[in-house]
Amino acid sequence: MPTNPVAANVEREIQSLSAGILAKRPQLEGIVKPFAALFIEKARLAEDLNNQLGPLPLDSIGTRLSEGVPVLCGISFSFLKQALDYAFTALAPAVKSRFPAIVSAIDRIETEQRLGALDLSLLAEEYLGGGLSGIREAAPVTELYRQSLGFVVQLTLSAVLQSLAPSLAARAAEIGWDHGHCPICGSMPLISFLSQPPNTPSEYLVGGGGQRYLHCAMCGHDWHVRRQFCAACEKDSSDQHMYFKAADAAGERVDICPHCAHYLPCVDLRETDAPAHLDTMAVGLAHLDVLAQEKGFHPMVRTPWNTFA
Amino acid sequence: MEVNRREFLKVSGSGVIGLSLLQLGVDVRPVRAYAKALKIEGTKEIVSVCPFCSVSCHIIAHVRGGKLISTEGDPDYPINQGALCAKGASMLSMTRNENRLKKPMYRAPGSAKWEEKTWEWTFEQIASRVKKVRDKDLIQKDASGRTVNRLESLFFIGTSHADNEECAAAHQMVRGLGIVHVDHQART
Amino acid sequence: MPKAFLIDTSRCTACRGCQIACKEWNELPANATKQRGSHQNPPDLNPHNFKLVRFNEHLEGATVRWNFFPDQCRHCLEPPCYHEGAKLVDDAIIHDQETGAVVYTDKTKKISADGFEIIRDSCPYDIPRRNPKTGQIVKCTMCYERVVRGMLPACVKACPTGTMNFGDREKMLDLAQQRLAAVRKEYPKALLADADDVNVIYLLIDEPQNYHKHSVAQKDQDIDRKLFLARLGRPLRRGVEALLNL
Amino acid sequence: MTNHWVDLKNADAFLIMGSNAAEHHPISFKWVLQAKEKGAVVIHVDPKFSRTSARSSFHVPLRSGTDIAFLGGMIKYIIEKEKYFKDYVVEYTNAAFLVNKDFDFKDGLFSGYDPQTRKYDAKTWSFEMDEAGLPKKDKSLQDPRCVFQLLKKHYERYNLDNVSAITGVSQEDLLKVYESYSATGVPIKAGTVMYALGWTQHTVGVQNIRAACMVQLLLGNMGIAGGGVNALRGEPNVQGSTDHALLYANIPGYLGAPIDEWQTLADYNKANTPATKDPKSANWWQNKPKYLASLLKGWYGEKATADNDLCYGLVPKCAKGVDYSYMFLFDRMYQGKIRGGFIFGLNPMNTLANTHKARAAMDKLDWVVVSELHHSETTDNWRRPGVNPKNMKTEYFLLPSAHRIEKEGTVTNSSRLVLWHHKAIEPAGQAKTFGFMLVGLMNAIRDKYIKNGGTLPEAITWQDWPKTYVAEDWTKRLNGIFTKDTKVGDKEYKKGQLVPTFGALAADGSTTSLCWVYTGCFTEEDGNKTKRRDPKQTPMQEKIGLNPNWAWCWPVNRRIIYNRASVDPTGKPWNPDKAVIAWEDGKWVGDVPDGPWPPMASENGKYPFIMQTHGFGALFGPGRLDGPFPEHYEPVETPVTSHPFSPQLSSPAYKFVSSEMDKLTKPGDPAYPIVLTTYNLTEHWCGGGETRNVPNLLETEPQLYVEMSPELANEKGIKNGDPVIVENVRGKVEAIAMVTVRIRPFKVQGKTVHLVGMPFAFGWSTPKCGDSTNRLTPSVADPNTTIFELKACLVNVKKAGKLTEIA
Repeated sequence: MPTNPVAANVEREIQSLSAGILAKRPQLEGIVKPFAALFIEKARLAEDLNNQLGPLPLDSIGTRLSEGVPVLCGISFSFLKQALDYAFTALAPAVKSRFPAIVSAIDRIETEQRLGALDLSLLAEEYLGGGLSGIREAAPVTELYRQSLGFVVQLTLSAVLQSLAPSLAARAAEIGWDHGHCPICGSMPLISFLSQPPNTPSEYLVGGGGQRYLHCAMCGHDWHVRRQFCAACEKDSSDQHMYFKAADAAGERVDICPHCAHYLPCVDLRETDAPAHLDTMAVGLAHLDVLAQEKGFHPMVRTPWNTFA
Repeated sequence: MEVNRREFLKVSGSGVIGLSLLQLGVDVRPVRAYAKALKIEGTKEIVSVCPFCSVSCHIIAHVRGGKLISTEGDPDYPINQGALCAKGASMLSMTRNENRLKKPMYRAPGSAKWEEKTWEWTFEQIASRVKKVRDKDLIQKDASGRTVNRLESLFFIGTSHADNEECAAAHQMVRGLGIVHVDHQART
Repeated sequence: MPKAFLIDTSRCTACRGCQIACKEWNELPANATKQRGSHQNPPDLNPHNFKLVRFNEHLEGATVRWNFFPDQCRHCLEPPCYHEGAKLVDDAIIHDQETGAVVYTDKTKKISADGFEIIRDSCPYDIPRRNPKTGQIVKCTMCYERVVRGMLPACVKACPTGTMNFGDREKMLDLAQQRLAAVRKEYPKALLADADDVNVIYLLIDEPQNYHKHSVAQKDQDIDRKLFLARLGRPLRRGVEALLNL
Repeated sequence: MTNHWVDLKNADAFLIMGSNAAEHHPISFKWVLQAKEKGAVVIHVDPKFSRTSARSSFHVPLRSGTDIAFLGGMIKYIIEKEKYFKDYVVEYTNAAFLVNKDFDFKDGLFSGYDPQTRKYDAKTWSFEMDEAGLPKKDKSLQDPRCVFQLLKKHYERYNLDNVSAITGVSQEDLLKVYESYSATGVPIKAGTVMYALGWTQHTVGVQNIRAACMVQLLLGNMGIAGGGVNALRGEPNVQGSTDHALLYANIPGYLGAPIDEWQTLADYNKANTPATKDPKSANWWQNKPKYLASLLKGWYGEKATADNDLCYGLVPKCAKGVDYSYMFLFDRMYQGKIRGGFIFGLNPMNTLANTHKARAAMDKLDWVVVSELHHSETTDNWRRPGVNPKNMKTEYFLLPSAHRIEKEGTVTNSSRLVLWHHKAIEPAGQAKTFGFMLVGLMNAIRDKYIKNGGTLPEAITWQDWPKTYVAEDWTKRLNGIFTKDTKVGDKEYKKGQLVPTFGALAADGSTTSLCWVYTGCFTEEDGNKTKRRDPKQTPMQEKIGLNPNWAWCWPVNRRIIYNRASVDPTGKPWNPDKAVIAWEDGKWVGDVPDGPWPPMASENGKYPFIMQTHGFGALFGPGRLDGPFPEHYEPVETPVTSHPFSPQLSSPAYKFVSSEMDKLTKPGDPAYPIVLTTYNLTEHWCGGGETRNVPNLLETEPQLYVEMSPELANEKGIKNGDPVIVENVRGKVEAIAMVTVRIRPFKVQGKTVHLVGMPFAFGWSTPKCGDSTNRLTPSVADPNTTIFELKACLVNVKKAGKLTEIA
């Protein structure tokens, strides 16, 4: 059963990983540095939250998963309100210090939240459920405010869910989830990875790893899918699956779907003994996002670092 | 309860909400320039089956520009789960090796060498030899006057290296010709 | 942080995947070999084989013991070959502090045949080989060029049994202790070969001499090891041979 | 395999015998060791200590060719110590059947033997029938004429003294195996048997496997998870090529090839369709006429009509009792009776027994068509060492073939799983698929018959034959289509649509199928099921590693055959923890059961062994040519002159051919006292034709060797690595001595018997690597299968001076 990671370890991993990325690709410094810093803050926060949040009422899950419904979709997030507020308060300074361009927007969100004009739990619920009325209603808004609010909701919810997800992972693993969206929060994957060989006590031909897992953009849950499976259209193409990669970068690639033109970055963990902080790895592949989008493919999920303009 | 996953896509996939690097004040020119300079390789992943023992381990072939560039065990196949033995792992050199036969060839009686031929010539030559023998040797009635329609003077042997579809074609052809000397690796 | 290998021979089935992967990655040509009464082929390390699975068998009562030993450079913590090399040609042999890799460069071509003998004799494990055509001295490179890019050595990537492991030295030492404890239940003689001195740590489940003459360097050495290896390198190998032949 | 590869993990005991699974089916061992970690005992019985032995719980060396003695001892042990699974034996096997009063066994021979023809008349190997026409039974198993009592009596002679004396296995080791394996004779334990060519390549090959089947039936190990008799097929698609019968005696789908006696379709059906009067016996082969009709309709399409017997008359009829397999083919070739032929994707000049003769035989052909990936001993037989091409009159056509990865289609793995492989790259140069060659060649021949006529042209021109080869079209042909609008249940199928399952095949020509067991692999409903890659399974299926949605398995996607025997007569699993099927709420869950009927005890229930006429597992097996019970006979070439079980030294029915090149060594000949066994090695594939062309594999295993014990080497003054000659009456083979403790001398009847082992992967077409080991093996064969005795013959070994084949 997955357990919540220790923030200090995650921090070390992110630092070592981003140092490695920048040594290889200094051109990514402007992107990798601020997000790596933000991820470290998120990890610290997740650990904090983990100590605050009680266990989730698991019996409410029922048969959701076996019916193909993610655990946290369509349920009330009122029980997360406090955690979300806490998360926002904790992350806002880091956001402002890393991204001066949006300081005013964040300030305004902070004010509204303090005044009780903004309920992050409602916004989060709607964000996952597919509605965005809460954001629209907060009038009058500028485009930057609106986008920043989306960013804030995404960021805080992600921090909270990342601390929740490990306790739900075992339940999700029980059933053979064969969808392209996350069994826990319903979000699309940010990146996929090919697994390292398993460390089993078996002494004979244990298999070389290479199983493909999708890594959720929101809650960080990893779930197993077939190698040639497209998360967007959920089709398998065992005869024409495609990927592309840079010539000298083993183990880093972008899988593209011949059916629906979506793409997903992928890291092959068999090719590296580097720590596998997948969010940081995804940021470190921003150059592949550029390429994929120039070729006319669409990302599974929009993130700031794969949205260039 | 009905939750339409397309809805999630709309939110998280189409980017209605969220900031761009530009809005965040990040200069994207270096990464664009870097990406532009990269040498990009497009590769296909195609699932095949190892041609050796009868475990039939699945192999993922990585093919670039029509050329096999690497292979790995298919981690999804429930039996090998990505593992391969030494022979399975040597698929690449096996298909690439210099000793492969690449053209139809003919060796004439008494000749000390092979001659390269076309497929058309080869089929024509073989077909006329088969017909000549069959027309002459086909036993339509046996000594007791029973209809047997068998051809004893030609044989067909092989092969467990063929696909099921090819085996079916081979069997149909062989019985159509009347051949009864039929065998293959099932006996060795 | 230096890197290390753990080679867990309790899991090795002599499939020779590592031996072949090494050749393929380093683009080393096949040798014209001969059968000499053993499955071990080629018979020894050579300029075209930086890695070799050694086969060794004996009877223990009525039970057959068949041991497999994937031999390669140990990337010593204090490599005597590096010290000897430094006396002969600058930068012919590099000891990379970051990874712990001992790497022989093109410059080893400048070392004479006699110089090579000194280097080979300095090695407690008899690893270095000289390509007679080019004069270059060669051996396992730790796949240095892969490792600095965050990739695993080719032999480790190819191993299907979990025999070959690679990572940060601390992590490998932990894993080595774990595995040692696990296999000792069935193989009380199990040991970690020269774990304090090398970055390629073998977990052996039988007496070292039942694997290979040079599976371990030395037992019960009183004098300072660094000094011993660096200064007495040349007689050392012979000494070990004499010891094991007893 | 009755079971499948992943299912190995469910076993509590493994008897690996006649197989070196870890080296030759390496991935199988992944599952064996998973079971071992959970406490299973893994027993390896084999002449040589191999990597399989190294990873087993223990290894027991056995003199090659004495497996039946070894297993007969186990049968005796199981019966005497009452280790058998009584309910299973009584309910599901023919143990209770009463045997014909005239059946007898004396001096090593069963009743009905004719020494003149070396054949049995099996008339007395039958059961007593009651008035209703059902076999008489004594469920108390006490009647002296019941199968169980006859079995007990038959194996009385197989005591530890006798078995140990002839096999060379110590009594202690015998008991160790018998005890640990027979512990699976309880409902909640499973034992599995893994075998390969080490069992089949003997003159008693079929009976080796029969003996294992009997052990498994006694212990209740058939049909259950972790049980079964599992043939580890030796070749990449040998399961499929056997299903499609690239064999003289069969037509696709395990139907007998027509013979001269069966002049009409009705004759064939009458002679081949078994009948039972027992309503509880499914007697599946009663459907045979439907399968033959669908096959004929598949071959001859529109031209096959009820009026012309579906073109049955055009199909060649073999002469009754004549064997057309390799051994006789090459004998007739040697006698100059064969003019030409096709050798596709095999290397008989290296892999047949007595290859000296095979090579000489091939010289007598007028022409031969060989299709291969590389030059081999067969493609280039005309320039083999010692002959002058000038004198070789045979024409050779050499067709370059495509590798698996260069084409698409299906292969069937050892566990009957039919798997689609995609084409990844174009074939090298002008190489083509076998399909291209076969379809193209046949069209070239057809064109000539259409244009010019000839002898019996309609046998060729009437065939439904495509213009070009498209793999998936043939997958559909295998599955079969309706030739007219048909209703199956409440579902309508149009003419030309795919048949959903073999239950819908018909005897009237309204369906086609080129191999009935494949019907259901490609349907209107689900498309090409061999391409399925869905890992979905129910928790019950997951527990035993069953993957029903991954590809498709014949028959009808059943993964463990005879699975009705895994439940008690009411449908409750013998072992609920590892249930294969279970009868729950009026339906079967788990695997696809052996037929849809309810459990045996219910009114419409059926017996589990549905392919047997009476529905019971055959402890007494009347269907074989060399006896209903396995009996120990020595290999034809044996180092002993007698054995403790009977005066009949070797099989009374084994097959052989005679020519001046077919010499045999007499038993116990002091000139050739050493047993030779042959095998594969991990780095090369079978005859080595492919792998010798991969430099890195050849580097690791470059040349022919002979493995021998230090004791034998000492006697012969041979040192490890010395050049030696291995010789017998048929030839001399040069090899390098590999002196190893992995081969032990045997103590047989008080004397030391040495055994040596050699791989057969080396041949002259790879320079200086040695030449065919099979120049030493004899052309003698199992009477049922005509598989050569490649695993045991006699040789001598001597130190050589300079070698010429190896350098």
